[in-house]
Amino acid sequence: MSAAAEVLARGRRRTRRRTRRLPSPGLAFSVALLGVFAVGALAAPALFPDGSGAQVGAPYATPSGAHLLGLDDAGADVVAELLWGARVSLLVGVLAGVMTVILGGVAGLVSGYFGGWFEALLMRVTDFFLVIPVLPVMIVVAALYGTRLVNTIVIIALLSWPGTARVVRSQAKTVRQRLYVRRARAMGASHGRTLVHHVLPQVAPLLGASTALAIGHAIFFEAALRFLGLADRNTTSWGQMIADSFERGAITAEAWWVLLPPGLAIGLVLLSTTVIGRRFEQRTNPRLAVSHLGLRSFRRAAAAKEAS
Amino acid sequence: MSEDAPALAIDRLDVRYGARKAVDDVSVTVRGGELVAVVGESGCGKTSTAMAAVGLVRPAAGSIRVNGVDLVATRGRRRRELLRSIQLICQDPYEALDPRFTVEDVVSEPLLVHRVTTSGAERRRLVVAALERAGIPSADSYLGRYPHQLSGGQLQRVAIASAIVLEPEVLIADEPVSMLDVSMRAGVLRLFADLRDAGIAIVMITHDLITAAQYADRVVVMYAGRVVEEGRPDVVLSSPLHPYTQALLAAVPDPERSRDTARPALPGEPPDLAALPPGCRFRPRCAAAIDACATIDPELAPAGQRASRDLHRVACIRVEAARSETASGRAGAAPAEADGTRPRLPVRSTEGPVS
Amino acid sequence: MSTTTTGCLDVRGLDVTLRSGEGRDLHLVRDVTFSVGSGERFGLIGESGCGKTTTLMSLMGLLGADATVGGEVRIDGTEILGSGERDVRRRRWSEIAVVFQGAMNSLNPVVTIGRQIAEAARRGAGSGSGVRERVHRVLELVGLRAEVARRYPHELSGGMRQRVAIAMAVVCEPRVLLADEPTTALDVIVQAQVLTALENACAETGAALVLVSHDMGVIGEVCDRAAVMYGGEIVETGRIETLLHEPAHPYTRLLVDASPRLSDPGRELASIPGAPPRPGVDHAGCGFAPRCPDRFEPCGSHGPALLPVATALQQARCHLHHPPAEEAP
Amino acid sequence: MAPLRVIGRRLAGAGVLIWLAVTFDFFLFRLAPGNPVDQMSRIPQGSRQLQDQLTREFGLDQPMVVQYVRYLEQLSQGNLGVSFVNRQPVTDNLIDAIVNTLPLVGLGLLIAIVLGIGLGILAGAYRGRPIDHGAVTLATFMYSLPPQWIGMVLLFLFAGTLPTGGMVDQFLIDPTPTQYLADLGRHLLLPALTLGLVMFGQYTLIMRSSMVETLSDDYVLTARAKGFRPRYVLRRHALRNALLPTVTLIGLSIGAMVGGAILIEVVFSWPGVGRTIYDSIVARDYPMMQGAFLVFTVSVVLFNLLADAAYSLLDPRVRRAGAAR
Repeated sequence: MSAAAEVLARGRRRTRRRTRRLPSPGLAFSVALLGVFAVGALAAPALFPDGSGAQVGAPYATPSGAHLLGLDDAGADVVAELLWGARVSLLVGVLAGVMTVILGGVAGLVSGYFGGWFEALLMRVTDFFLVIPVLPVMIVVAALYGTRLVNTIVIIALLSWPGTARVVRSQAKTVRQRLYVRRARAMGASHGRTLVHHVLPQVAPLLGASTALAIGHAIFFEAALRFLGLADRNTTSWGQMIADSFERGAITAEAWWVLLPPGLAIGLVLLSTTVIGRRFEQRTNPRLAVSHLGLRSFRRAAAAKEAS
Repeated sequence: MSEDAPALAIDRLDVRYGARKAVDDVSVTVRGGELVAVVGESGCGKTSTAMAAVGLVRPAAGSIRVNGVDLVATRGRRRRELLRSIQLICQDPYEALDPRFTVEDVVSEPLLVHRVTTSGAERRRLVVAALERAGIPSADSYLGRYPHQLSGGQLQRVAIASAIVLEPEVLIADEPVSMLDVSMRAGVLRLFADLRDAGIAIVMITHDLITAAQYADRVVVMYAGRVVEEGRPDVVLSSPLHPYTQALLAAVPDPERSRDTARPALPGEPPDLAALPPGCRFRPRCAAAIDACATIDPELAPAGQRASRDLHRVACIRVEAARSETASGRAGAAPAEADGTRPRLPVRSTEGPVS
Repeated sequence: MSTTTTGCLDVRGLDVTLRSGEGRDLHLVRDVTFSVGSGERFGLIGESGCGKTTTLMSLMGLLGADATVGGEVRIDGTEILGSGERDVRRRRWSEIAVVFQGAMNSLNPVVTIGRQIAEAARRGAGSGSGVRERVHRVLELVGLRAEVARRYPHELSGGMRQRVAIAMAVVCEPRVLLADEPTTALDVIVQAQVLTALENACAETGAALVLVSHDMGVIGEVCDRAAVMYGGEIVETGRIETLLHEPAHPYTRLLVDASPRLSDPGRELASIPGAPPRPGVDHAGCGFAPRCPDRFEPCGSHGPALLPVATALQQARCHLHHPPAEEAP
Repeated sequence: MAPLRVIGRRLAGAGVLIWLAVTFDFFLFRLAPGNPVDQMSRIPQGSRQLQDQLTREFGLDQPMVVQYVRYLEQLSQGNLGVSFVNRQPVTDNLIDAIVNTLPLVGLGLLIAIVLGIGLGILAGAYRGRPIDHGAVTLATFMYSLPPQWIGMVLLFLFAGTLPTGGMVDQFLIDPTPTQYLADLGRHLLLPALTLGLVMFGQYTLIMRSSMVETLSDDYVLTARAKGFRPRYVLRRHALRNALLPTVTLIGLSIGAMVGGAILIEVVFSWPGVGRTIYDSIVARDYPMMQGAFLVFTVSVVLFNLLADAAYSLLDPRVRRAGAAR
C-alpha cells in the first residue's frame, strides 16, 4: 500500500460504495437512450404500418411538421426508416453480442480457471485473431458464404468471441490466484463449487461489460458489411441507410436529414453501450481489473484523483 | 491408517517451478498436539512446502502423509477426505476471505463442501461453536457481517474458525500474524497454542524467529529450499549451529544492543534457485566456509550435545567435521564441551560494499 | 519542554484534517509536537491508521488540496508550513528528503539507478560537476557497488532497491531525513542491511532522522528518542530506554509487552483487546480509553494533555499521571 | 546476447503468424460452400466446358494437400494468380494499390497519434476536471461513429473546397512534381483526416488511463517529493512510462485501421488495397480478393512486430531481461 493510500483507504472505500448507489448522469442518459431506441424499434409496426421504404412524398423533401426528418431518395419518411432500421440493427447487435459473450465467456472461463492445454490452445487462437484484421475476414466470409441476416449474425459472433475470451480468461486467471479461491480449493471444495461460488461472481460484471460492448461492435460491423453490399438488401438497417445515402446521392442533394440520422443513431447507441460496459467493468474488483479496449478500470483513476 | 503414524509426515519433498527448485529434499514430521515452526526468508521454500502439504501444489517428488496416507498418491473422494483433515490458514486475512461472503458463509462453506450436515440449524450451531472456539465472543452477532466490517485480528479469527469447523487434525498456518497489528498478534498466536494443546498438529510458517521460539515445540530453519537446522526452540536459539541460523538471529532487531557495535548482518542475497551453486548452497555468503563446502552438499544430521542429539539436527559439514574430529581424537569430549562454549561460527558483518 | 529549544526539525501543534469523498472531515492528526536535533534519530511508533504516515506526508507537503494542515513546522528555525508552493518545492530534497515504504515502486522503472540519483543530486545547491562522484559515494554509503548505477530498478532485489532509495534521499545532504516503514515486508537479514544503510547515511550527512515504524524492535535499535502515536495523537514521548523500561502510558506499556524481544524470548506476549479507532473520527475523552485496562472515571469524558512525567524528557497523555483538575483532591 | 535472442524469437513468432495467416487465407477460400469455380468465376452459369477448364486451371481436381503445397510454392515466388478483371498478375495490381494506400494510412495514423495522444495527455494531466470529461466523451463518441459515415459527413462539409474522390485530378495535364504533390495532398487530406478521426479516440482513452495510472505510481510521488516542478515530473517521469502501453496499442490497432481504411477508400474512391478488395468483391474477382486479404494480414503482423520492437526499445525491463511477454 502506498503511503498516501494508507491515509485515504477508508474514505476511498466509502466513495466507491457511493458511486455504486448513485448512477452518474452519463449512465442514466445511456440507459434512457437505449430504452428510447428499443421502444421505438418495437413500436415501428404500430407507428408506421406500411413498413420501411413506403413512399409518402417527393424524394428528398425537407423536414416538416408531418415528417420530422424529411424524406429520403425514395420519398420514404426518414423517421420510419430509422425505427424500422433500428429493429434490424438492434436485433443483429443483441443476437451477435449475446452469442459472442456465450462463446467467449465459456471459453475464457474454462481456460482461465483450469489452465493447461486448453488455455494454451485458446491463447494461440486469440493471439491469431488479435492480429488478423477482422473486417477483411468478415468481408471475405460474407462474400463467400452468403449475405443472409443469419449469416451476418453468425459471422460477427464467430469473429468476435476471441476478444471476449481473452478478457474473461485473464480475469478468471486472476481470481483463481486469489487467496480465498485457493483457500476454498485447499478446503476440498470441488471445481464446480469454486467456479460457481467464488469465480463466477467476480467474472459476472465483466460478462455484463462484454455483452454491452459486443452489442455495440456487432452493430458497427453490420453497418460496415452493409456499406460494402454484403448484407441482405431486403431488410433495412441503419447501416443500410448510410449505404443508401452514399449510393443514391444524398450528399450531392445536400440532404443532411437523410445523411445524419443513421450515423448519429449508431454513434449514440455505441456510446451508450460503451458507457454501460465501462460501468459494469468498474464493478469488478479494482485490484483485479482487466478490461476491454485495454482500459484499466476507471475506478483507479478516481482513486488516484483523490490521492493527489 | 496406522495408530502411531504422525498426523503429518512430509518426506523428501521436492517442489519445482520450471527450472527453479523451490523445495529440495525437505522432510518434516508433526505429531498431534505439536506445533512446529518453519522459519526462513522469503523464497526459502517454506510457503511452497505448505502449499504442497494442503494439495495446492503438486510436488515433483516425495510424499505427504496425513495419518499415514499419502496425499500425493491419493485421488478422488479419498483425497477430498484427506484434505478435510488438513486445513490451511493464509497470511493475509484481508485477501483470504471472499469479500462477498458473510462471516457465516465463510465458516459454513467447509461444512457445505464436505456435506457434513443437511440441517441448517445444526450447521449454524457448528459455525457458532467454531467461531467461539476461535476466540470470537458473542459469535451470533458476527454471523451477518462482511469482511470489510471486521478488523484484521477478527478476520484472522474468522479464517481460523472456518479452518477448525471441520475438526481437522493438521493446521498449516502461513505467516498467520505478519499482516496483523502488533497489539493483535499475541492473541492469535495464543489461539494456535490452545489449538495445539487440544491435540491438533500445527505447522506455523513464519519469518519471526522469536515468536516461533516462544510458541513452537520445534523449529525448522530453511534456506534456499533446504532444511538447514532443526531442533527445540530453546536449543536452536541459545546455541544455533548453522551459520545461517546464527545470521538470522543476529539480524533480529534488539533495542538492548549497544549503539557502538556495528550491526552484524549477512552480506549478499540468497542464491538463484534455478542455478544453485555446487556444494553447500549457503557457501557464497558464509564466512566460515572451507574448501570442502564447495563440493559437499551437507545432509541434515544429528548435532550438538548428546542429550539433545535426537532433537537437534543441522546441515553443515563444519559442525560434522568438528564432531568427528573430537570423537576420534579425545573420546567423550564433544566440541561444545571441549572449551565450555558452543562452536559458534563467525559471521561477516556488512562493512564495505556488497551487492 | 521549554518553547525555546530548537532542534533541526521542530514540529509544534501539527494538525491534519482531510476532506473525505463525502465531504466529511477526517481529523487524522491532532496536536503533534516533537523536535529532532541534528544527527539525532527520532522514532514514530504506532499501529496502522494511527496517523504516523499522514504526519510524514504533511511534513513533506505532499498531502494535496483535500488536506488542511495546521500548526508549525520549522527546519533550523525557519517556518516552512506557511510558505508558498514554490518555496516548499525548493526545500524538498535539499533540506528535507524522504524514503517511502514501498521503495520497490518509488524508482522509475525506465531510468537507470545512476541517472535517477544524479537527477536528485542536481536538486541540491551543489554545482553540476562532480555529480558522478557523488552518486558513487552515496551508493557506497549504503553498501552498494558503484556498478549498480548502470542498472535498472527491476534488476535489483527489494532490499537493494530500498538502499538505492536511501542513497537517493541523502545525495543532497538534507537537514532532515524522513523514512516511512523502510523495512516493512522485508526479511530480517535484508532489514538489517537496510537499517545499517540508513544509519550510515544519516551519520555521514548529519541529517536528523525521523523513522516511522510499527516495529518496536526496529525503532528501539535505531532511534535515540521516540514518540508513540495512537488515534492521530502522540500519547507518549521520551528516550527509548525510558519507553521500553518505564513506559508511562498504558498503551506504550502494552505495545512494549506485545513486541517479542530477543533478550527474553520466553516471555508471554501481551495483546490489547478491541480494535484501534477508525482514523479521523472524533471521540470524547481519551482515545485509548475503550481498550485501556487502567481506565477510570475521567478517561471517558476528558481528553488528557501531553504533560511531563518524572523528568521533562518524558511526556505522556494520560490521566493516570495528571488527573484532571476537578478530579484532583 | 539477450537482445538478439529476443529479436529472433519475435521474428520467429511473426513468421508463424504469417504462415498461419497464409494457411487461413487458403482454407477460407477453398472451404467455401459449393464449387469455388461456381462461386468465383465471373460467369456462374458458364458452360460445362469452361467450368472444367477452370477447375483444371486452378488444380481443383487435385487433393487439398497438393493444392495447398502448390499454393505455397506459387506464393513463395510472389505469384498470387491472375486477376479475372484486367488479366494482370494480382501481384502487380496489388503493388500499385499498396503504394497508393501507404500515404493515406501514414498520414491518417499521424493525425490519430498526434490528436489522440495529445488529448490523452491533457485529459490525464487534468483528470477529473471538465477538460478531462470533455476529452473522454469526445473520444468515446468519435470512436463509436462508423468510419464510412464520418467520411461522408466530411465530404458533405468540404464538397466545394476539396476534391471528393480519387487520388489525382484527371484534368491536370503534365503537372510538375510540385504541382503533382500539391494535388495529391489535396486529395489525401479528407480521407486521411477521416482515418485520423476514426482512430484517435481509442488512443486518447488508452493514453489517458495510462497517464492516470502512472501519475498514481509511487515513483511519481517520489519525484514530487524531490521538489521537481509538476511539469517536469509529468514530462520526465510520467510521460515515458505512460506511453509504453500506448505504443503496444497502436500496433494492435492497425487491424482496426485496416478495416477503417477499406471503408474510407470506398467512400473517397481512393485506389488503394481497401478499394481493391471492395472492387474484387463486386466483380467476384477471386484471386484479387485472396491477394488483397493476404496483404492486409501480413501488414498487420508486420506492424505488430514493429510495435513490439518499439516497446522493447522503450522499456528496459523487456530490453534487458530478454523475457518476451
